[in-house]
Amino acid sequence: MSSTATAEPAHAHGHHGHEKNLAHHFDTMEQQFDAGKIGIWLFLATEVLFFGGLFTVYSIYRANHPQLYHIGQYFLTWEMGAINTAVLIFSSLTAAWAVRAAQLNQKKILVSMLVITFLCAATFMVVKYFEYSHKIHEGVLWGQAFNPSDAELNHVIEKIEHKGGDPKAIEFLEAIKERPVAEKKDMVAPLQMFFSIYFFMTGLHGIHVLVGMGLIAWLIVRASKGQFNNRYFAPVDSVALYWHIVDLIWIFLFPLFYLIG
Amino acid sequence: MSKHDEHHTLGHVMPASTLINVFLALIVLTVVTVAVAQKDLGPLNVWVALFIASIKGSIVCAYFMHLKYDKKLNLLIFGISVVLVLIMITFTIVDSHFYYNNIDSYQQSETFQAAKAAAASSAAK
Amino acid sequence: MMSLPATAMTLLDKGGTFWFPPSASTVSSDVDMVFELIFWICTAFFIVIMAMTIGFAVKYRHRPGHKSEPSPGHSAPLEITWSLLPTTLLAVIFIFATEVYFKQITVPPGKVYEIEVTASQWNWKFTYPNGLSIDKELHIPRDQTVRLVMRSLDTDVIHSLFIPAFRVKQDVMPGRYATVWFQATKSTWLKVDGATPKEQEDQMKENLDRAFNLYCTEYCGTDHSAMTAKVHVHDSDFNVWLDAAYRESKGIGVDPVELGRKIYLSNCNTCHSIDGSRNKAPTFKGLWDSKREFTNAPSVEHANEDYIKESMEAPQKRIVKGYENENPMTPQSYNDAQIKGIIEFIKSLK
Amino acid sequence: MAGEVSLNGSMHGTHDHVGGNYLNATKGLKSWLLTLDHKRIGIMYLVSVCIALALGGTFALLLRTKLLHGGYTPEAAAFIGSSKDYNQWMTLHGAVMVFLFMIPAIPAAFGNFVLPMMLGAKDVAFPKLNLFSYYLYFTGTVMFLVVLVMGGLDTGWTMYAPYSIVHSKTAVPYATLAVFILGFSSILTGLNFIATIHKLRPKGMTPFRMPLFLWAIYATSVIQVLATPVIGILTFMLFIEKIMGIGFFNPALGGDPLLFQHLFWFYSHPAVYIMVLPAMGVINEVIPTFSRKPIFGYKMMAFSSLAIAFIGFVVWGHHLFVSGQSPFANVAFSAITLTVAVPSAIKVFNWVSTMYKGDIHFTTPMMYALFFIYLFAIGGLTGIFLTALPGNIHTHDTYFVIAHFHFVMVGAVIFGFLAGLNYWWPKITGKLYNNKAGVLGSVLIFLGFNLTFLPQFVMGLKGMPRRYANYAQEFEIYHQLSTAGAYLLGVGFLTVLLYLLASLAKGKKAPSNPWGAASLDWQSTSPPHMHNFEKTPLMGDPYDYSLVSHDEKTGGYVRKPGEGSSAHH
Repeated sequence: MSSTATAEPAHAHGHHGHEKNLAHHFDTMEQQFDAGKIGIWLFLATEVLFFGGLFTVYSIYRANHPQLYHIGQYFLTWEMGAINTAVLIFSSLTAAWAVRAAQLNQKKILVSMLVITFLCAATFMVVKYFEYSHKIHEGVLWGQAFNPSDAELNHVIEKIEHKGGDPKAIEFLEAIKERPVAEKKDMVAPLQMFFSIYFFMTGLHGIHVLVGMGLIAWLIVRASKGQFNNRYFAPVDSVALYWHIVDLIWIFLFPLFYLIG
Repeated sequence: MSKHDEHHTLGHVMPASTLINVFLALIVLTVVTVAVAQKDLGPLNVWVALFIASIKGSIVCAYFMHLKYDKKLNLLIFGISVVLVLIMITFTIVDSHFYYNNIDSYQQSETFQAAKAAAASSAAK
Repeated sequence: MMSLPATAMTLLDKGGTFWFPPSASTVSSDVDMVFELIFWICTAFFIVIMAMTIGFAVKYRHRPGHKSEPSPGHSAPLEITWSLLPTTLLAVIFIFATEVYFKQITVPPGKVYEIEVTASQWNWKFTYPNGLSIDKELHIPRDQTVRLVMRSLDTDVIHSLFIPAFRVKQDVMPGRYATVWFQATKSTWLKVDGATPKEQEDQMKENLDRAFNLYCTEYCGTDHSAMTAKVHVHDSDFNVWLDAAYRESKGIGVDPVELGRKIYLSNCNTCHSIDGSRNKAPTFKGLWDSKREFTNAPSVEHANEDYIKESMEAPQKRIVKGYENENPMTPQSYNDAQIKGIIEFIKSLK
Repeated sequence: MAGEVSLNGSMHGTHDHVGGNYLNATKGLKSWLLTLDHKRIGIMYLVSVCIALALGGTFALLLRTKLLHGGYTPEAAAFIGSSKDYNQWMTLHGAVMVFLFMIPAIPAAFGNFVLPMMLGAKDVAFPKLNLFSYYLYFTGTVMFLVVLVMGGLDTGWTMYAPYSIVHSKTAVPYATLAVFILGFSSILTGLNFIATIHKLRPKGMTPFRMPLFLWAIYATSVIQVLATPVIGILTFMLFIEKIMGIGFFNPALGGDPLLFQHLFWFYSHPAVYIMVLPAMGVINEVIPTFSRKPIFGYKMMAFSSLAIAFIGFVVWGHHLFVSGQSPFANVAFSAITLTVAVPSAIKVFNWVSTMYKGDIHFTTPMMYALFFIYLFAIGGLTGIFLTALPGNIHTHDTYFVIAHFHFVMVGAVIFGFLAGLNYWWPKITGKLYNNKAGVLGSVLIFLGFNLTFLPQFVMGLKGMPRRYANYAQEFEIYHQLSTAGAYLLGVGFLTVLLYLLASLAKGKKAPSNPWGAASLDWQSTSPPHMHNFEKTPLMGDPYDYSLVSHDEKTGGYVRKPGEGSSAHH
């Protein structure tokens, strides 16, 4: 009859007492680890579709108003975006390294990798803060709030001229500069849309970075207490995967907003 | 039941050299994408940028996210999600190309301009 | 509004069947044929499925001594059959239906009569090439291609134009044009040339009963269900009517009281009475020069031209005491001649 | 044979120290509110969705009462409530039914309760996440109650822009937030089930030994995980739009309302299958059990569930045929949509064939299953009218559509839900109910349902638009029939409530396996042990009814040990 007993008896969870991180409804650590992996990958798939909705919005307006993305891009500082890209890629490296350290039972390296990742995330947010605060100050905002100051418009025009000139863009910016506020708003409607999308997408990405920082901080506390080892590091692995997807989305956001006109 | 080795590590351990190489490749590709963007390629701009970004994304998935060594199911899950996003974008873009003509002609029409002016004047009142 | 016997009569007149509304355009019979095709295929399938379900349920019902008998757990030929058979039939339906669809979206060659349509919360405004605008009433010539160029202001919402008798429907998205075409095959309009006002009133009622319905089918807010209109199809007299309607709207050669009565009959009589009885809104009888008391404004001693004009253009501004809870009147756009007509009509109802 | 007794029903196993069944193992409110047991979480969902059903049903009765009189007469307008009230009722009826009842009803309530037991697992993969997603659902529900207090909702459950973002003066931001939260609850449930089915299957439980209910739940979960994020981001955009005016969908700011519809239906069409597939799953269990025959064409059934789920992702455009979508997209979506009919037809034929040469017991769940075939046939076949473009143009946004989706979707969920409720009731509560009362309830609901929705097909075809607070005189007779049906439906639901409450109070004690089903869930005691199985369940073909035999002692059925339970490892 024992050959028919295929599932493990329900009451026997004490059997694995030595694997203290094994939940009662799993048979082995491998099973638990794989289940967790499927779980986190399914979550990442939802993240892809979550941002996918926004990428659709971006694509529709870009496909139908290419000229305004062209002008909108001049309002952004690509150097800032590039710095942030490098910072995020580096943090991805350290996050991946943290997983490796956990797998190899290297507690010190694990903690320091997590701390570096956290610092990178913080750097990213500081750069973001400078970008956002400048735009808010100059009235480069979303939707109806979009009302750029003349100083900002002059600055952008200068930038275009410095780059070799783009007569159409300059003409457009000069035109909205000279108009009274009420009329300016009407003219720049599609530019408003560019910044609505910009703020929405980078803002939502920023929220993901903040959430990631919270999760990494939690990992640092647990790691320094020595709670992870080569048999149990699923939280490190999951947070690292989450962090990579945050990086991955930025890899697409950076050229789509800052680089291509 | 527990036939496994007590000290056996779960999952695939990524060699340090691979991690560093991947990082360097990503940085190089970032430089390339910035450099290419300085040149105006017209409508190709978007596609080149997306192409490079996709390569970078694939590298991150394959190595940093261990997908290359992981259970194929996880790759399938992630792949389906990406395909669905592409379907969503393609269908809506193709469709919008047809109906955007109506919007443009509407916005250039006299009735629209007149209505706009009327709305503005009534708002002013 | 319509008495029951009259409804039954007009339904027969207009050729509605148990399933379908009247069929009155060049494509409506094609659409009905698509329906018939799908209907009979579906009925056949439905009968087979139900006969098997009921048959098996009765034949193999549990009773003392009855036991289930073994039968194959699956059968490839059977399963292939009931995959391929529906697939084939669906392909036939698709080809047939899509062909009709292309007919529906292709404007036939030849002269096209264009009417501009403005949809707004909660009104349909139809503007003819000669500049005539009429609310909630669409007049079209028979046997001629009519193309509606429709729009809704970008500060408004989505509406949808639906004329069941023509089997057409098209959403009107704010901020863009939408078009729809049809060619009516049945006329509904009888000439209004009665000698007495009573006869004329009866003829107008008759016309209203015979007219086709036009609905808004995209939910657009509080009075969505009141955003309806009537479609009048004219015989050869369309241009005569159009000319007369234009002159009338400008007040050329018409008695203002008569004009007012006509407007009253087509637009106001659902809510306002003229015999002093209480309806959804205050009666017109004795309104002129009377004292009006409001819930949201100081009262007016003598109702005059200005008051009536304002009530027509901004009905919510001053609400008469006792009518607070009724449905608000939909503001409509009237021209000066029409407003004068209503004023004179109300004056005449002392 | 002595072993059989401890295997089936009696409580004197060797492990009494672990506690009794899941209902009385621990006591107190806290033991329920903080439980990680999938069965208790399932019960919490069950109670919640029943309350949601009652709430949604109340709105339905209100709006049907309002529609008793028409004809644009003052009496009709003032009969009960104004147009404003009507718009609120129809919106709240739709929103409550869709988001609070139909989407979680079967997967979250029965899926949670029976999924691990059918697998032979001890719990779902992530029990804490499971409790968390219940509380997300609970929060979403509370948010909807807040919506009721904060001025209701009058946008239609679809919340189309620009009406919802610019014109509606009701509690749209709260509603969008509620949908956002409910969406996450749905995602996490689906995620949990997929991981459970992949990783917690014991060795003997191969994919093709899973009961088809699990295949249906699996397909549903795939949709929940992959489609729901899109409505999540959409409601989030709507929320931000409302408070910050970003203008994505506002034409006055250069936005595109049609884009809203694309994104909305990218989720909401697959959502239809989130509702229908689990209901089909329940029918997959009920029909074979009460026909005493293995399900016909098991593999076709399993794959057709997955096929429906995946085709469901690429058909959303058929909701936009008259919206101004391009003719190119219209024809493409029409063609793809027609293909959904094929796996659906396969399912119907397989259910009917399962009954062939069977031994059919007219129990309450079986009555619902038989009615389900009828409803699904009508609902599915009328769908073909809507997929054909000329048919859609004429019937779009009329009562024909209302009748169609009430048959195919609402009918499926309600009849599937009631079939499941009556089927698993003895397992969940340990009590038997009165079968005669059960059959009476099912007949009343069936008659009420038909009387409500059949007239709507006719008036829809004649041109009666949906969401109308008032209507032309010619439609009055159909509306009156429909309203009468709605009240009959209400009486049917009350009957069900009464006999189930009666069974709780003084129903006979249920044996482990009162129906003679062969899936693993029936090898546990009724109600189940807190760890699901006292003794390792015996794997086997879930539809092999020769594995169970009637047991005079308990009045139920017992599993024959050994037979057919070959475990390959």
